[in-house]
Amino acid sequence: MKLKDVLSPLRVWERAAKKPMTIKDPINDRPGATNYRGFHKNDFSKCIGCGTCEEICQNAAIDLVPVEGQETVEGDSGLRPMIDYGRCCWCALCVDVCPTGALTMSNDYTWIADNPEDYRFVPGADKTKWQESEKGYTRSPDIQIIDYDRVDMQELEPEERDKSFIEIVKGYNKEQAIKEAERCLECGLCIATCPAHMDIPGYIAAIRDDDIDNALRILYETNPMPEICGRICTHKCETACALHNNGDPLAIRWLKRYIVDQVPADKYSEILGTDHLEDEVLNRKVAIIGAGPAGLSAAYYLAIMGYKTKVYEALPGPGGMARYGIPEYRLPYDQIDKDINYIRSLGVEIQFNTRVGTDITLEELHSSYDAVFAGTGLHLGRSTRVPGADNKRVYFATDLLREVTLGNEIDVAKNIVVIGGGNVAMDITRTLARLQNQKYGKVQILTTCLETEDIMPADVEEIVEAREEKAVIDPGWGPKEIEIRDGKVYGLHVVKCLSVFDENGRFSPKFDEDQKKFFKADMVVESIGQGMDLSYLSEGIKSDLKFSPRGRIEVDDSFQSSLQWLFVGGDIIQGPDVIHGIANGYIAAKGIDTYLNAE
Amino acid sequence: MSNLSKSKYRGFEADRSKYPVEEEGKPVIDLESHKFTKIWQGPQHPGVTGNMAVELIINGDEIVDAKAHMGYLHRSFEKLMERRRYIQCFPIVCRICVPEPDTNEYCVSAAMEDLAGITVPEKAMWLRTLNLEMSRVGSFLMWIGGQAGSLGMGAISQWTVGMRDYWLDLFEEMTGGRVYHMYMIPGGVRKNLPDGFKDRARRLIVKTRRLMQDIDNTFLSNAIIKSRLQGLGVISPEMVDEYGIVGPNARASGREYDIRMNNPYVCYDNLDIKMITATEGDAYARAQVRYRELNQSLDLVAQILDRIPEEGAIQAEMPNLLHWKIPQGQTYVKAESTRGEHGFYMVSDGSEKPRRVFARGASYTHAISVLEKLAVNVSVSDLAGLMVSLHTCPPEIER
Amino acid sequence: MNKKHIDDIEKQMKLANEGLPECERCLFSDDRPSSVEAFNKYYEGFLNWARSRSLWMLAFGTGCGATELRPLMTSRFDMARFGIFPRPTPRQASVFVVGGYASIKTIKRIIRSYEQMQGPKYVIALGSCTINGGMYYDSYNTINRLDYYIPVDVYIAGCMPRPEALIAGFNRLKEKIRAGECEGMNEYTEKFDWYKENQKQIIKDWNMPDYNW
Amino acid sequence: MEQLIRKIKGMVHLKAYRKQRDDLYFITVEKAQLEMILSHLKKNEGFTHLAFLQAVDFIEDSRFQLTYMLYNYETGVNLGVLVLIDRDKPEMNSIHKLWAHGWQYQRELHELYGIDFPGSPRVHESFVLEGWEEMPPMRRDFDTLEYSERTFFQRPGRSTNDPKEYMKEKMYKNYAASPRIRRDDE
Repeated sequence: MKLKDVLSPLRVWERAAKKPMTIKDPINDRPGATNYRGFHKNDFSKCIGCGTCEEICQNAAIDLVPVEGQETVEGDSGLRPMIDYGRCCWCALCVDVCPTGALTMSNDYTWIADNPEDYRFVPGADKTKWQESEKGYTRSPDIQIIDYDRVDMQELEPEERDKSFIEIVKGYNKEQAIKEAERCLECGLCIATCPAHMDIPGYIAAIRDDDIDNALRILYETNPMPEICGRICTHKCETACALHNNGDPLAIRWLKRYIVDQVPADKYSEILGTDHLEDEVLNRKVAIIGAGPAGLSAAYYLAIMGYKTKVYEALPGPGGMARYGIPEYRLPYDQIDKDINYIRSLGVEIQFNTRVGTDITLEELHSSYDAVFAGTGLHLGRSTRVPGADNKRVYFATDLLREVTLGNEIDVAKNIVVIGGGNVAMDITRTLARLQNQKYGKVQILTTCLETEDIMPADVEEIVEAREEKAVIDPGWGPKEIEIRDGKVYGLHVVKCLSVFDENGRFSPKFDEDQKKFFKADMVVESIGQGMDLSYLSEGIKSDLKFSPRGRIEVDDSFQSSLQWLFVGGDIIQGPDVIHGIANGYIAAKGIDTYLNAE
Repeated sequence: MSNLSKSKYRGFEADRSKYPVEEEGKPVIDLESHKFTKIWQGPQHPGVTGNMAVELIINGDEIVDAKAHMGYLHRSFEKLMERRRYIQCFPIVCRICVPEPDTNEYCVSAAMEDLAGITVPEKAMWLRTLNLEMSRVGSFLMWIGGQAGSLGMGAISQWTVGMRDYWLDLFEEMTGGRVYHMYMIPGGVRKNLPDGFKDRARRLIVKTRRLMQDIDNTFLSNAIIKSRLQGLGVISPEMVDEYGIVGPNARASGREYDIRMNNPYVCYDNLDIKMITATEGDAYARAQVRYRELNQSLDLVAQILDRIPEEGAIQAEMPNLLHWKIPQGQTYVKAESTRGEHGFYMVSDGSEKPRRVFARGASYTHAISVLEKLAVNVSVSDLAGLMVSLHTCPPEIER
Repeated sequence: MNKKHIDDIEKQMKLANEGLPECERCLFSDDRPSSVEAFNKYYEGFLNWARSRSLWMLAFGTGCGATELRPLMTSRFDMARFGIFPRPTPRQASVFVVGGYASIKTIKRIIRSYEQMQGPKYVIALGSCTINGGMYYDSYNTINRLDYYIPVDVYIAGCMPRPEALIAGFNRLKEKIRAGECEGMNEYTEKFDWYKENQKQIIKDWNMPDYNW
Repeated sequence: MEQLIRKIKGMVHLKAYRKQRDDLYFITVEKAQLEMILSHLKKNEGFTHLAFLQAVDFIEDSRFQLTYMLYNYETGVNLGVLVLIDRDKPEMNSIHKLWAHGWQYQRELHELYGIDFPGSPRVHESFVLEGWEEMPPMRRDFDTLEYSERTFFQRPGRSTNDPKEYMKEKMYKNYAASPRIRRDDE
């Protein structure tokens, strides 16, 4: 033992004179750090009740509960997370995973209670002293727990596609599809938004597990036209996608397309278990007017329920608007045929070139069939009714698109103006651009519409692609007059459109007459909406049917009209889009089944 | 070298005639003879490290047989992880070792990354290194307090645990958590450094160095401490392999094994770091090794602070971690905690959940096999000091 | 002492120390616990005030929560100035801080330590694990609700609660003691059979006496 | 390392070999040859450190995989020696004579997996559990959540809603699934 060792501890006596480390009032002097993972906060204006927090919580601490004042609407389940502080471990994975950024944490950390039942609360709904706290943990923008970036879809380059009608979108391959499917949070918010209420998380999970057969089965539960939907569906589901709040929504449409593209047509009946359907045919017959999505959807479900169905179609091909209203580069005809041939293989008979009302009357159908479903669609164009709109070089988009599909020659002008801002307007713009390219080798087409670009109803990608194909899009103008010189179209006068809708959301455009513009053109195409053609209804039937004030046929929940044997669905009731048509057909088929069995 | 040869037990020879020796060197103890007393040290006892127990058979003051009892903290993390998704595993593993949770986080994240073939961005690597090294500082500080406290020197734990609290403040700023940081998410880390963090950390290093001087004066150079620790619990170099001893315990016996140098992980190969060893192998040598390592850790933290890149990603490109599937395979990832080799063995069967995760706690053998061997012939009053000097951590043993 | 009385005692003894070897029976009490009534309202009020001022805590680190007790004990938070002081043995302690999760092996020791503490005694439960199982809710070796095994006076939320939250918890305990609401010990004696039943349901090898005092 | 693997191949029947990283290799050997190869690796090849011995339950194949993780201080290489044993009657030779802490792992494995190591000291003593009456808990077929719910009291009063079902109930209650087509799992 050295003396030094005995003395050296004495050297720290100087510490006695130092300021102690002790904190005087720890509870109040030490708030949690700015970044501290304290108690939870929830911003109800952002929360959509998707339940991803519940899904990731490894302690099963989170329940989703209904909260007063939170309505269930499309894209918001109305449920809110309730957190059990008898489970929570403050790992903040729920905060990091929250796709909307609603769930955060405060820097508060003291909660004392005598009763253990108290430790359960709904952040945001229950009054807590930390709900308004500004500090606390939030998700760092530099990290991702869920994948906000969509797998890019391969498309043809503008140079490759602007002359031909080859399909633009190439579709996912297996690797890409699985990667995209893995992004799904499985919250299921999209199901309520989809008009057909398809089990979207179900088939996406099947893709993830690489079980295409099961995925196809899930698709056909409510949608017999997945090839069509997988290409041209308006994909409202993607706007409801939880990922949409902070990044790219899941490519639900492309994934659906991936499923059906994987299955060869001859495997369908085996996978779906419809190869022995003929044995069970009932002795009841249903007539369907119109081989469009609504009619064929009804026909499909009636057929698998065992009814004999026959479809009457005025045009020479099946598909309705899907074939005659949508250009081939978006929806190739062989894909339409793939869906429809499968439906026909179930015993659905389609009689083409037969217009009900002229070739056969509705009364005749009524007398020879037990029920009739009419899905006749919107095939008439609507006019702007501006001066000069009655010129023969002013066309309706629907007519032109039909002519293109029928293979008829169109007299494409060198300089064209399209009026309209919806997807149909983009379709006709891009179709005519291709025809111009084929005929003249250059594109000179301009599209204008009332809406400014941010509220244009067309899909953003459609607008972008149209521009890539060298079409000019100049939105925000109201058509004033089509100038006619010597009986020929000379151009379109437009004025600035200030607003399209009034305060109540009704269509009532306001113009600034001083801001004018003139688009020179020798051909004008109007694409501002479509009208229905109800000429097949005879006067007797019309007088028996009930119509809504806006001229639509009134139907009940199962699309049964006031004439019990007549069911009506599709674009003439809801929409217009393909998925509403399919959903209507499906519900109507079940309605017909109920109606016929109730007799 | 026998336990007794060099120790303060000089002059004291156990009377072996009282208990005939069996062939394997273990005494035959007949409790009925009333020559021996059986006592329990723990689990409710101030002289055990954490929640564990040692069943002692003593003759007078001398321990003649010891049996360690574990399982008071068994929560079965491994079973729980088998029913959790990969991403859900990372928040629970830090609970495996309370004073130094980050090593667990690092190992489990790194094991997943190794199996899934993910490369972590450089900045995230540096932040992980910083986090790991800071947690070593915290754990060492707590250990010094424990070692001094176990010898009845309460003042030092007042200083070091208080100092550790300042380090926890830094953790709180950096990660959002005080004790459990849950910082190293698979693929990277969760947060960037807050503003002004580096300056505060540098100031704290200076402050800690000053404290280290005091600790040297009062603890390592203290005649009482020296006389109590020297010769206590001697681990011979042969024992190191035999008993799988790792970390400072092995290094104090001359074994040059420090994973930061032998198998460099994160950014340790870019740092100026030296192997610290001693030869005596007793509790005092272990204390010295730990003291020097703590100094070196402070030095490393300073180095890391200088070298963290300002810019860069903190997380690799990751898939949706909710449905993260890791390809089939198995791996073993290890890191140097303050107690030695801390490793995770992970087996994946290609599904969303791990097939098997095993956490090799660094003190797995220290607290049982080694303690049971070293405790024999030690005085009861020194057992607490011996246990702390092995730096055992029960929760990482039984998990 | 009449015969009936002796019979009663024998009956109770059997219940109490069933399973113990004969030589160890004498080491344990054979009396059922009984409730303690307040002697006088004002005197009890004074006692409660005094009790709240000196809380001696049992230094039994049962789980993670014990880690935050160390900063609390040492200079930075210095709980001694609030009248709280760690004691190494249950006989001297009045507050039991259950630090989070309790495994089966530990809950057995918690029960024994709790029963050995002198009354009046109080229990503070830390963290999620004692409330509803916490992150080990699905573990086969940890209990989910502490209040089924011993009476708990104050719960502190957190995983684990910080030292400041612990101080706030102790403050709440003091308030409760002063208000005379901390009757955990009497509750335990009144519902003794219910507690024992719960305890024996999870502790499969009940090789300890029923009465641990 | 390649050289060592070739050497081992010459000595024993090597069922599988895998390189995970530059410093981590796995070899699978026959059960009967395990002790021999371990003692060779320890005595002659410098793999003196046994990092751990653990088991993996491959219930589908009715096998336990035992992993002996060795480490060589000189080369800095971890070598995992794997051996598959029968799950129904699991038994393995003890290695406590090679490494003095081997018994500790073997005792743990006996408790948590029910693998017997005849001759290993204190192997039948309980390690972390006390009074355990069920099957060894780390086996895959032991359901820990079910056991916890059965044994420990859960705090009642919790209920949750699936957003999918809840929205259906609120928004399109009558929209039933297709009548004829059924999914696999139904």
